[in-house]
Amino acid sequence: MNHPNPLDLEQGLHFYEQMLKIRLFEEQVNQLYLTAKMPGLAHLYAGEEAIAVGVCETLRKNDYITSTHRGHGHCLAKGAAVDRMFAELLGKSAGYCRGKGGSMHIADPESGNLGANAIVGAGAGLATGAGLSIKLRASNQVAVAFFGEGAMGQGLVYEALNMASLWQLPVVYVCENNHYTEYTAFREVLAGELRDRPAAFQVPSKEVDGQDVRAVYNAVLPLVERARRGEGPAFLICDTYRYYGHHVGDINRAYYRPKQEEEHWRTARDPLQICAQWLRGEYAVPPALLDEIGQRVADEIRLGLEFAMQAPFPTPSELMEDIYA
Amino acid sequence: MNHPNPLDLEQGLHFYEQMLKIRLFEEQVNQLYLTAKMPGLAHLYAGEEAIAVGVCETLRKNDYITSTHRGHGHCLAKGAAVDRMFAELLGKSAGYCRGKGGSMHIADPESGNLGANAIVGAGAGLATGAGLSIKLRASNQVAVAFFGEGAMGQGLVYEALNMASLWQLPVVYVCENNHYTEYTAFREVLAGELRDRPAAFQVPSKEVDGQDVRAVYNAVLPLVERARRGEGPAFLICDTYRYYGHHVGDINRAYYRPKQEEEHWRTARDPLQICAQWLRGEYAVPPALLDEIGQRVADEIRLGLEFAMQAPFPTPSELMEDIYA
Amino acid sequence: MPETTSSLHEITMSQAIHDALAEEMRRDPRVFIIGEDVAEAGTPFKVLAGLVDEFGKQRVIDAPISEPGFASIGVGAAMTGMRPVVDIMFGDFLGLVMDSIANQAAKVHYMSGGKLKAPIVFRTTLGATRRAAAQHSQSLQAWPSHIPGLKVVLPATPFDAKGLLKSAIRDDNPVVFIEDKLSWQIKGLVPEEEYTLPLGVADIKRVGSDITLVATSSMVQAALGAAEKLAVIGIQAEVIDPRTTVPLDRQTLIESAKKTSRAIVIDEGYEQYGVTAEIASVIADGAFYWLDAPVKRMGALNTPVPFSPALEDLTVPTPASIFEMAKTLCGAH
Amino acid sequence: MPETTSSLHEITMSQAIHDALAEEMRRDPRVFIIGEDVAEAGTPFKVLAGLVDEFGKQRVIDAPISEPGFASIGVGAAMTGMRPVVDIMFGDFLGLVMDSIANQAAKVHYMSGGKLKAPIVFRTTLGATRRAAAQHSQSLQAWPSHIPGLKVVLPATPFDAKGLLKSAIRDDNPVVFIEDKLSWQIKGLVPEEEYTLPLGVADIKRVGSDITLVATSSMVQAALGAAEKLAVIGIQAEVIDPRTTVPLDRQTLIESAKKTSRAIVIDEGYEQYGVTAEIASVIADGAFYWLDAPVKRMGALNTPVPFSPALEDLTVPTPASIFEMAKTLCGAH
Ligand SMILES: Cc1ncc(C[n+]2csc(CCOP(=O)(O)OP(=O)(O)O)c2C)c(N)n1
Ligand SMILES: Cc1ncc(C[n+]2csc(CCOP(=O)(O)OP(=O)(O)O)c2C)c(N)n1
Ligand SMILES: [Mg+2]
Ligand SMILES: [Mg+2]
Repeated sequence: MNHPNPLDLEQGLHFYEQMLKIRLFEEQVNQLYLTAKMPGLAHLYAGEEAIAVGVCETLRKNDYITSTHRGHGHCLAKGAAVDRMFAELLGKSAGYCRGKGGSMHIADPESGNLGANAIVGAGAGLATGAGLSIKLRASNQVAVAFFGEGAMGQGLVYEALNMASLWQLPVVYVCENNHYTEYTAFREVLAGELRDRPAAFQVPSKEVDGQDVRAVYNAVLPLVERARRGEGPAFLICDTYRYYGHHVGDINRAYYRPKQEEEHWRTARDPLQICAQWLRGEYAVPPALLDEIGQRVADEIRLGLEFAMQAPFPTPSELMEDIYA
Repeated sequence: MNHPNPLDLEQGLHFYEQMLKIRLFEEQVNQLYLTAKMPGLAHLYAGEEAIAVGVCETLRKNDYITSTHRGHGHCLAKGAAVDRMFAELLGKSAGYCRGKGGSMHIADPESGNLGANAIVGAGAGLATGAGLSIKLRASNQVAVAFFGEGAMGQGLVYEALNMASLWQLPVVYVCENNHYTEYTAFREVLAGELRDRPAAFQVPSKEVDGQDVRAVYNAVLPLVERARRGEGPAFLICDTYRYYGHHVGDINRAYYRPKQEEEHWRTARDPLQICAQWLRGEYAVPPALLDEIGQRVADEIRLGLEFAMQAPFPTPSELMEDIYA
Repeated sequence: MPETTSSLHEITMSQAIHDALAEEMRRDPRVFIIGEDVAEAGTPFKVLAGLVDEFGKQRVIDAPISEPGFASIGVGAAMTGMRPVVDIMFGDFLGLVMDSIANQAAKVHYMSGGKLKAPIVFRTTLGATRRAAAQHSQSLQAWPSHIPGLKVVLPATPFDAKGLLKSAIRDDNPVVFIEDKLSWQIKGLVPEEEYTLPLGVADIKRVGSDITLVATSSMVQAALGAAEKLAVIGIQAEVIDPRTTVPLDRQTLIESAKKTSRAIVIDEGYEQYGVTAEIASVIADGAFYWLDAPVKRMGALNTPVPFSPALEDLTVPTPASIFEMAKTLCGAH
Repeated sequence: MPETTSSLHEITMSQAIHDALAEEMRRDPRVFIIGEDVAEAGTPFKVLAGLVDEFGKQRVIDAPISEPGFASIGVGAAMTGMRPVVDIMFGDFLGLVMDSIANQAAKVHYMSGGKLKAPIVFRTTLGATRRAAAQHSQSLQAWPSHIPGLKVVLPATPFDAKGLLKSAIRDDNPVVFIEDKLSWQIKGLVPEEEYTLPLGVADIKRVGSDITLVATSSMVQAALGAAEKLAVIGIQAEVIDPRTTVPLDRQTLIESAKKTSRAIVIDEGYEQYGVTAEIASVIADGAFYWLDAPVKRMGALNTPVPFSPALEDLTVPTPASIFEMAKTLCGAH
């Protein structure tokens, strides 16, 4: 399961580029916070990029995802553009949600993104509903729910798993186990093993190294295709880590998470480095090519941010729009 | 597990009497409904008596139970008196809840009964809270949650199982699988197997023939004692059947439940007959002794009902009492 | 009330709900029903009986006892092209599903800057005096009515129920549609031909000049009963049913109060922080300079609903208690 | 406000909450705290920081992200001899726990005919303008305020917060205690010695004769700010904080309105079917014959809370908007 199949080079480079885009985006978001240019907070996805990219690369544009408070990576991986993402984070009209949603609510139906969600676990229910919708419409889409291991505390998730299993809905549940739910180690709040949970509802599950984008891609692909064929839901558990705090303001975190542990994941388990390594090693990609990608992505981020910084705020007349359809 | 240990005769006769009391009580309730003497509806426990009795006989008076909409059996088995039960069902002041609770809310803290509940699944959470309370108070009580298999649809139950397991709370979850949730066969709404659910939360579980009071008693006793010793929660799945409709008004039920099935459970799987059989066979109890019990219980029911019928209704001045403590 | 009597037939409110659902399901393949025991059983109240025969178990879906789960599934389905009708058996269970209703369905259109929408109907119930006790007797319309992004419908007649439910299903917004359990057996005239009623338009159930009785759902019949008694003593009550608490037809209510200069607002929810508070304060503000007496409120008594019939019947406004209040307010003796 | 200045010290509202909990936990071994990240983290807002050091992880319990579950566990523990304080991080999550609060805790005393009780505090939060968007910014006090059997506390100063929280913990009933997230940094004087404040007694935060401003929680500061501006133009506003929406100190509110003959009710919850509706209609009724103008309401605008600062700040009443409303109501120009 953790034994990646070969990908073609182009695909590998694309994975890398997508992950890098998320990484640089998140680092930029952190800067915006630290320089007091962004309203509110944000939960950074840095460190977990291989999951969003590995999963979304198996999906079609009209496949659905639901996302979480830590959602920027999912949005970008599913096809959102950097400039409108930044615009949303800055509360500008040009943002994906006209500035009304902000970091925790970015939605983009164009790319199949049904929205980030600030209620832990809620997206799992919504994605299950999307799955039911797909089945009733006899479409061949798939719905993917991303959520953290903390969401496994929510009973809603089990209710959803039960119904997805009963009705064989085309839903893939992707649990991003980054080992912490806010400021608490997940083992302190989760009895037993994650993997036993979906099994109890007869939802097949897999575990994968969430830092290796190839492994994620190869693990989830058969689950997605299975769902697409109408063979029912599946569950993917990804082992991963967030590089920053729970949110951008969570800076002194040694009291709940050892510095060495952070260091280990950043150096030995970095999804970008792991990907770069096999691109260089197995595909003989020259460093210059990766640099070129790096430059391209950096430009995209810079331009996107410029766009967003210059974009206008919504006018008061927009306030009472969009309450009712 | 389904291999009953011998009990002493006195205990066996007591089990029989307790079960018979519930049976006759419920048959009387049905009559009250059919003769329009009882306000509202009631969910009869007839057919499931061996569970309430088998479980409650392992409990001490100050152990807690939480019950359900189908709660009369639990209340009686835990020690409630017939007369005040009837009074409650008739909405009289002398009832356990001064007539304010009715069939779905009978509570009797004197006998450790924290109340029936009209919200499916709610009692599992409350019992878990009682378990936490026991642990924090360093008491040696045990809390038992009774609920139907339908409650396994409620996410709350999984949240409770997770916490009970994490904190090793003295809670025994007793799932009464009577095969139907209202008018729907449980397999239509439950994916996979009941037994896999508690296991996913590392709560040990057992399955037992819920029609054999000895089997229930012997299955639950070690679970209760384990909990009492502070060794954590457990889950008991009882296979059972309700003899009447979902509630007293559910009379034409052939559309969801075959008559032959009802017949089979009533004749071949009746907890009273099964108990009487081994009392006669293994303990050589003479029929006259069982008749004597029957007479005593019938008298108790008759007197209890008389008491309740004659008891006064609450006065309007009682209406706004008990809202705040 | 229907404008014409040319093609009316008399049906129960239960039938009206049933027919509205059947017609909309026929018209629009995106409409489906999900809830507990909705299929063969047609709900415990039998309101949906027969729908599964016509539309099959794919569109009349028996769900596990998982209100939070299937409410959320409904919202997800609504966001992706379907038009679910989610059946929440007892209004008391709103406490289990308010996240899906208030945080998800109500907000997704706004939060997405207008890109997503959730055209979903949550059908549920209200009403006491059925001897069902505290957890099965509440009238919790105040909760969803508080949340922007939702519409809330409280039909009181078969005609209204059918026309409003069809509109609710066609509406692009989440609608909480609350039926009085005791009203299902009320009969009324309904056109044979198809019709819908707009959400947000109050209906004057009885014209009067001396006092305005604003009543919702179960309380409309009670108010009409009171109005008849009042007529006997020479007081002409105007009975207005807002029909939807959101949107609220403020103008019709205020105009009536200006005309009569007295008003009572009657709703079966708890009085404290209930629907009567909003409507009363809208009238007290809007008709301030026309009012001859304070706007009075009659909600359910502020107590959990007791089981005993001896107590339960005292908790809800009745024609008699409304009559008394109106008489006092009009200064009659 | 404290009667004596002999032994006052200045602390933040956050500290006041913390101290109330610490004192009650010291006093009564039955008191414990359960919620997400309450122990070492002391909640994301750090209000509980340090409590775990004194009381240990047995009494300051980190729960999974299972609001329905641990709310229910809290109720069960309360029914069996403990006095839990259940921490619900954001008031928006009330949608997940209303069954435990409204159907279980609020009703168990009544349903059991007075035999069981649930002495439990649900601590949660309210308040927008923190750029936290629609699902983390609501002020949902109207929901629990609607349910008989609950008490609902909305403290606005450190002094009130400490005294009321201690009373809430000692109360034998379920209490929903809602803190404004932006008020935690407000400083105020608090006695060194122990004190409690009764639930159900309004506090006159400023005496005035021309108009009554009834304000709750976050809006108390806004009303006081408006009152200062009004004083400059010669209007003396009386600012009253009910402190608890249930029980509601109707008499103090009505008396003030009778005295000033004008009133505005201000609360950060959505205006529609919100707390302002109840209070305004209580005043409009009780002071009817004394009022020179309609009672006005200022709640949050009836929209999901937008993220953008350019929009969010427009949704909530401010000293300036209250000033304008009061000025208009007093007929000043
Ligand atoms: C229902 C609910 N409860 C609590 C919170 C507060 N909260 C936000 S993120 C979070 C932790 C989530 O942990 P996890 O699911 O593991 O995701 P991660 O942050 O690790 O990506 C919590 C408790 C919330 N947003 N929603
Ligand atoms: C939360 C909730 N949802 C729905 C109901 C309506 N209801 C009452 S009993 C019941 C079926 C319960 O089935 P099960 O748990 O198997 O218990 P049984 O009736 O078979 O004993 C339902 C759906 C309820 N009371 N509470
Ligand atoms: Mg996590
Ligand atoms: Mg059952």
